[in-house]
Amino acid sequence: MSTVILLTLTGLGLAALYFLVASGLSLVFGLADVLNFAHGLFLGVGAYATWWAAGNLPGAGADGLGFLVAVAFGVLAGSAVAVLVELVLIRPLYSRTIEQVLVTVGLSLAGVALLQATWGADARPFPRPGWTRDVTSVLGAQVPNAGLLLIVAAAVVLGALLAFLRFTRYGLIIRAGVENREMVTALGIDVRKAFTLVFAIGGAAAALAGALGSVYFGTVSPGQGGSLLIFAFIVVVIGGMGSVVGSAYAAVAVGLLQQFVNYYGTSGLGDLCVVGLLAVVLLLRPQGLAGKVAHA
Amino acid sequence: MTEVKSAEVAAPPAAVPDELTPGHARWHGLRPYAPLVALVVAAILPYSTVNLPGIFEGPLNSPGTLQLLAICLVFGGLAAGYDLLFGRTGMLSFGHALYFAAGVYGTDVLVTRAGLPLWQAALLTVTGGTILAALLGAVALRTVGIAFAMVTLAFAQVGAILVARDFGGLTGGEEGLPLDVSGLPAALVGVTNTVNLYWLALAYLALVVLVVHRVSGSPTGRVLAGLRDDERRIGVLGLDPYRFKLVAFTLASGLATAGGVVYCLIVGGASPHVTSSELTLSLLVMVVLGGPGTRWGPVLGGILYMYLDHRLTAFGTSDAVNSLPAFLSHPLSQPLFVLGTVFILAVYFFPGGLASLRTRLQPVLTSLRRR
Amino acid sequence: MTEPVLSVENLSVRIAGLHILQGVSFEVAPTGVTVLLGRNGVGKTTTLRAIVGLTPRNGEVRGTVRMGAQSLLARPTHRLVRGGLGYVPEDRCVFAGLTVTENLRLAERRGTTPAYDKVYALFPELDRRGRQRAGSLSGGQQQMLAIGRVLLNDNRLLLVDEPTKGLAPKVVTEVAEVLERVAESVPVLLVEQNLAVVRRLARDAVVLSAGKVAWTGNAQDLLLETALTRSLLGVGAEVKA
Amino acid sequence: MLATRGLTWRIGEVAIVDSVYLDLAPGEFLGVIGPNGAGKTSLFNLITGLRRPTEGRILLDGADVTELPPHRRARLGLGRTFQASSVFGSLTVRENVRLAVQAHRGGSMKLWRRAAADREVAAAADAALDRVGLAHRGTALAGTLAHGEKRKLEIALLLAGEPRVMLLDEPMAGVSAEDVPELVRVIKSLTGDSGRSVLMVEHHMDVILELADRIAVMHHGALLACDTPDTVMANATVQEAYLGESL
Amino acid sequence: GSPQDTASGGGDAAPVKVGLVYSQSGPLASYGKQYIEGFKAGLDFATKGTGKVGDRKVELTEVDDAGDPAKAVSAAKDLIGKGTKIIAGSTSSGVALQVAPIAAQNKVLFISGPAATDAVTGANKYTFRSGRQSYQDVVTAKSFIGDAAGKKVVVFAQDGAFGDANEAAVKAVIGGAGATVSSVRAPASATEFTPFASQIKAAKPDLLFVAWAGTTAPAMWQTLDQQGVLSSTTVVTGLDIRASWPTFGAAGSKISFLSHYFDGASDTEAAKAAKAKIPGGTLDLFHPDGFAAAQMVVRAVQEGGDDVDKMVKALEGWQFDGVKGKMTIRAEDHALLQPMYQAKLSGSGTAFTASAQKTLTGDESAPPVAQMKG
Ligand SMILES: Nc1ncnc2c1ncn2[C@@H]1O[C@H](COP(=O)(O)OP(=O)(O)OP(=O)(O)O)[C@@H](O)[C@H]1O
Ligand SMILES: Nc1ncnc2c1ncn2[C@@H]1O[C@H](COP(=O)(O)OP(=O)(O)OP(=O)(O)O)[C@@H](O)[C@H]1O
Ligand SMILES: [Mg+2]
Ligand SMILES: [Mg+2]
Repeated sequence: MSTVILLTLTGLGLAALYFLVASGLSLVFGLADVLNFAHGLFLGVGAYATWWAAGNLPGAGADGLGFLVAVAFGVLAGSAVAVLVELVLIRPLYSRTIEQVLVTVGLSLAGVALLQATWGADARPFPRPGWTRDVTSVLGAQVPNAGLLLIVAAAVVLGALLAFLRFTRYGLIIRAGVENREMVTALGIDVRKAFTLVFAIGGAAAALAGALGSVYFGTVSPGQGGSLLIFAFIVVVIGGMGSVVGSAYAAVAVGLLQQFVNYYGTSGLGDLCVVGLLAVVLLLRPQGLAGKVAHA
Repeated sequence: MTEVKSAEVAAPPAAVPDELTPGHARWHGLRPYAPLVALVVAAILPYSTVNLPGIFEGPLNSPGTLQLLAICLVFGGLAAGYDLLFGRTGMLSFGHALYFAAGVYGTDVLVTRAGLPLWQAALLTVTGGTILAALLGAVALRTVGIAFAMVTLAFAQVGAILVARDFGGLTGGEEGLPLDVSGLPAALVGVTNTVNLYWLALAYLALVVLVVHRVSGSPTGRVLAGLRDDERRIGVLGLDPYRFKLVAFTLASGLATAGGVVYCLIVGGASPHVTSSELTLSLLVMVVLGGPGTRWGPVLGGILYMYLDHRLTAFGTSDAVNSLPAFLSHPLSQPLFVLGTVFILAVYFFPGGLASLRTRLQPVLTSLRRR
Repeated sequence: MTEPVLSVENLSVRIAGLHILQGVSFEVAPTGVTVLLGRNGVGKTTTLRAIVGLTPRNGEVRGTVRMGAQSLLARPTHRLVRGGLGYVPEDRCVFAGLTVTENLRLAERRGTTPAYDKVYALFPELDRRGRQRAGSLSGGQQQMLAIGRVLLNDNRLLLVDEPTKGLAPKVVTEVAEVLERVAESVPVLLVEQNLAVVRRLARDAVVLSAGKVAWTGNAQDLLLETALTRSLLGVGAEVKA
Repeated sequence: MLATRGLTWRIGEVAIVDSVYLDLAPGEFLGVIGPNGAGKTSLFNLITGLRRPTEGRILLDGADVTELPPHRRARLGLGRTFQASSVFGSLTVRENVRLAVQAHRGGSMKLWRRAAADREVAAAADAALDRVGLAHRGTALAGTLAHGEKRKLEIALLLAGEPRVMLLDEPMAGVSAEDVPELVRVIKSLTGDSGRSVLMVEHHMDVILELADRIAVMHHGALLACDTPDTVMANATVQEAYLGESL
Repeated sequence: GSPQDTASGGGDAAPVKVGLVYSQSGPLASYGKQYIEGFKAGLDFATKGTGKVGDRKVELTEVDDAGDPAKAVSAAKDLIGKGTKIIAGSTSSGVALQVAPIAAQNKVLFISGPAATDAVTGANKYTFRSGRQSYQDVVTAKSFIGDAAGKKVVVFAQDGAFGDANEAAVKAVIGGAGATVSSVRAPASATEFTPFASQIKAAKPDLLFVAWAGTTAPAMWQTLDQQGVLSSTTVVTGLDIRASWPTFGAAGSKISFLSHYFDGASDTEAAKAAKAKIPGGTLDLFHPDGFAAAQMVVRAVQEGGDDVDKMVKALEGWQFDGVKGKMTIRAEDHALLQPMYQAKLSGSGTAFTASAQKTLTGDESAPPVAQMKG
């Protein structure tokens, strides 16, 4: 019994991590129609910026309030880089979808290499509050606190994104802009601002995922984002491109599936099952679980 | 506005296929023979001892240079084959690496583990790879757009996992599998015979270019070009889009498998690098770098990309880079950084790829001439 | 004559090396409908798009376009539209993935109260189909939505590109009525192929031919002179119908 | 020739096309009119197989084609144009038509032949272009055509397929007044010979009246009337629901 | 000239060309860095600071393979084509395995570097190794449980060849000594280790042998610690490079390490020389490999000149004093017998130190003799 609880809760922790990565990806893809391969870079920036802040930024540190400051700095940095990328690289290429994807591919190559050039290829210990290393006993299962932290963060992010889409006009503008930017401008709306905003939010979500993911792993390394990204892609697609809620469902499905199959089946089967799930979902419902575009 | 816009991939920034563009006027004089001339020049290149310092480590006929060129040529062919899907039919596959890897590992395993003679292994591999592509394509093509891209990615990922798992010690897992050369024709073994591998690669490239060219200019190619623009329309004209896409997919994948066979011989083994989705991404990069939907663009893109990929490691450790201040020399010593940056710049400043260089330079050239 | 609301001077547009407009000049009167006529492909749509600043990126625009004292060409489209330049595009361009209501909500401009009553009174269908995705609307319904979107706000000038294309005769009449009423308060620059509609609405006419202005003057005069319409538009007899 | 039997297409509760019985005789020209949103385009989509009906059958020459995919129906001689022009934008005008000719004549699955070498295809394509008056635009990219030209190209694509049953969805929409008579002539010439049947949606009443043998009126998905032009025009409901007071 | 023409090696006074193909970039760049530092120190040591063997200068050509066998093969062919008779390097096992056959086909000497795969041993007549192999790790691990008979041993390893080799070695070495060996395997890409930790815990082993490489290792250790695996049994694993020590965190002091090398593990002449020569003055895991490679190169040239077969003869059975102590190149399969260490980590934060508990001699940690393949 306690094994099942343990697997469920850690599986949810994994799901939360996937969701954090996928949410930004999904938002940017669903709203701005950019399949963002550079998302891993934003993730890395968030993680390294947090790591750097904890050691160097006055007021920031590895514990308590200082940690919050460090994470906030990381999130800001990720967001800033995302905005910069949007302004400089993506914006001039709007309506040229494929080229946008390609630029993000180039960026993911160059960006990760840059992180590696600056901080080396090896993993570095990540500053984190002591309690995140401990476990909480839930009905006999020793659940890592870092996993619980991820779950809470994912829930907050989900709520915030939904509120953004539902209660602001931006959701509408961006969805329309994806279809036909020109026409949105012709309605008197500065669509560029809205797109920059989406990137800022996507970057922030990615950076948060990077920072909290590093808390979970205990280390930060340049390639971290890339390996998470594949699963995040799978989550986004299973969930239905651009649906934030869909991504949440899909993340839970993928996280739990992986965890349970890895325990009860043989090694590596978990990954195969996830890929299989993707194929099956797409063949039965090519639009993904949640179907429609960003119907929050 | 179409109804299902959301899940569509925009067609690539396509060029009109050369083969279908009108204008006999363009085909005057020696132009038709240009590819042949290029082929002959490429074929006799190994007889040259010219030294191109900075571009190659040694003279043109040195094994190192020929080896590098051979790899570049294979990837030129691979990119041209991928373009049949991407540039000419508008299908975005993220799983092309799978069929290339099938070629590499198929040959290697059949030769090294099963001890088959090379020609049998090659034949079996290409047949097998093509059948695999037909089967997986038949399933994947039930989806379109990004969904198709993701299903192909998923299949390729399964391939990568299987190779990494190293079932029965067949693939060597992450360490890869060196090719057992004892049963290979002597002409393909040893550094002194690198030139034969070069010619093999050249032959492969020529084959792919010929096939892609012929197919694009054929009635089928016309349909593929139509599919890129409007699939529904093709159906209403009385043609089954699914069949044509499957043919293009299978053909391109078969060519990739053949490329894998050649690559396996050139490199003398298999390593899991070839199964990664990054390989497909770099194919995409090559095609776009060169110019999708054009005859020579993808070939040039593939060659250039691989050249940079190999040579940048030398560039990164060169004195010129090391003498720079740290904030420059560190990133520059990362080949991927340079490659990524070059690529971004290329997307920016050469939207039509290398192939568009000529038309973009035309105004400049004519104005120069006028002076 | 009073000051024109819009004056176009020597407008030239090149797209991808093609000289599509070659020095077009005309004025739009401050009241009523000015109609832009011409055969397929002469550059009517290109003219309207150049005015609102939507020429494609590989295009190049020369000349001057003024609304009052203000020069339009250098300003971004969304500013122009916020400044009261309404545009109904040729191919409707409703947002297929959005519902009808969402399409309308999007068109609301900050600072003004959207006139939903007016729009729903004109097109009750839009009210009824509020939750339907615009992409699944019929052609005519989409056209209504496209016009409705612009009428939500107050405008100083409306540019309308072939609004009756593909509409049922009854709706054509309705749209014509709507435009007629709209034109009482806002000047309209209209591109239209349906000469019956032109006859009913237009005060002034500008005829384009191969990227140049071939004729300007009173629209009714134009339609009365069969010889003129025949030479400019290639039609004569049918107009009488 | 073409018949529908109780053809129905529902989305949720709403019947977009509601139990339509249509019979199209060989050589007959049937005009379809009806208010915007009546379901005319949807009916075409059902007949050509782009959508699956929820109920009812579609018969072509007496054979049931309800379950066939679009391309199989096209092979049986069913051709159509689209309300929103859908041509192959990155191909030249001429290649567009050649593709259609080739699709019709078979031999599209030839990977090793030179397409350009097929003189018959080229000749047939040029003939079709000539017929709609687009011959001079042959080398232009279809995507850059002005709206009216695209409509003509649509018809050329249809012509190239030599269909026995043609479905025209508002071919005149957006065509400049000058070209309307010309296009009417083209369409008329299509039907004059060879017992070809036509189903045409059009809002230009004068065009319909000139061409159609019978007129079907659709309203809220259902067939309101299907009769000779005179009878239909005299029908009070049609007047009220569709024509309104004429301009 | 004909395409088969290649430049051939020069006369006696000509410099000795040595090609070093290793990772300067890519994921294993820091291993590569240690290797090359070690090599240069070793060359200095073996040539007594002259950089010359006899009157011939040793000319190094360094090529980056970025961890990609294809690039390494290209580089090797290029070097061979230019007359290089000695190639050393190979940071990763994949590279070593694919370069080895090239060496044999072209009859040049290949001295593999940090690559730990057992398959390099006995790969062919021309292939040697300057580092340790997985089997030696496992033998060292075995020394932690004393008498293996009746003990229960679990191997926790990642999927793939590295994991396979370790599992096989444990089965042979410890299982062969009478222990029952079972294994828990996980994908190398795994990010969440709770299921595996649970499986291990459920198995209640007397000894847990962990073979894990890569950036996910810290997360893996943390999970094993959190789930109480580390405190419930003896856990043995290989000690990685110094930079990774802090990532063990609190888990570090609960693990028994087998070690190939760490600073302070030995106090030989060579170690002192190496320490004095390398930047920073702190030795690390792969410095000895580079150092030994240089010693072997010098020996080969001294005895063999330009004749590769003579080089091979000169190396086979050669004993020398390396950084780690007495090293022996076993003639039958070219395994490099060398001392191995048991170690403990202590400290906290970023300051950790390793201390040697026990040293196994080269004979004690010798792998079984492999069949020479070619
Ligand atoms: N993006 C473009 N690239 C190349 N040519 C273009 C482009 N847009 C328009 N053209 C060309 O410019 C000319 C004028 O087009 P425009 O759409 O303005 O005509 P129009 O008068 O509105 O015709 P219609 O009555 O058919 O709508 C046409 O010949 C068209 O082919
Ligand atoms: N996928 C869909 N989902 C919901 N409603 C739809 C869908 N497709 C069509 N409709 C509705 O069905 C009705 C019929 O549409 P259709 O396009 O067939 O009309 P039409 O008769 O061709 O009109 P028009 O003359 O304006 O082109 C419309 O009310 C339309 O909104
Ligand atoms: Mg127009
Ligand atoms: Mg319709």
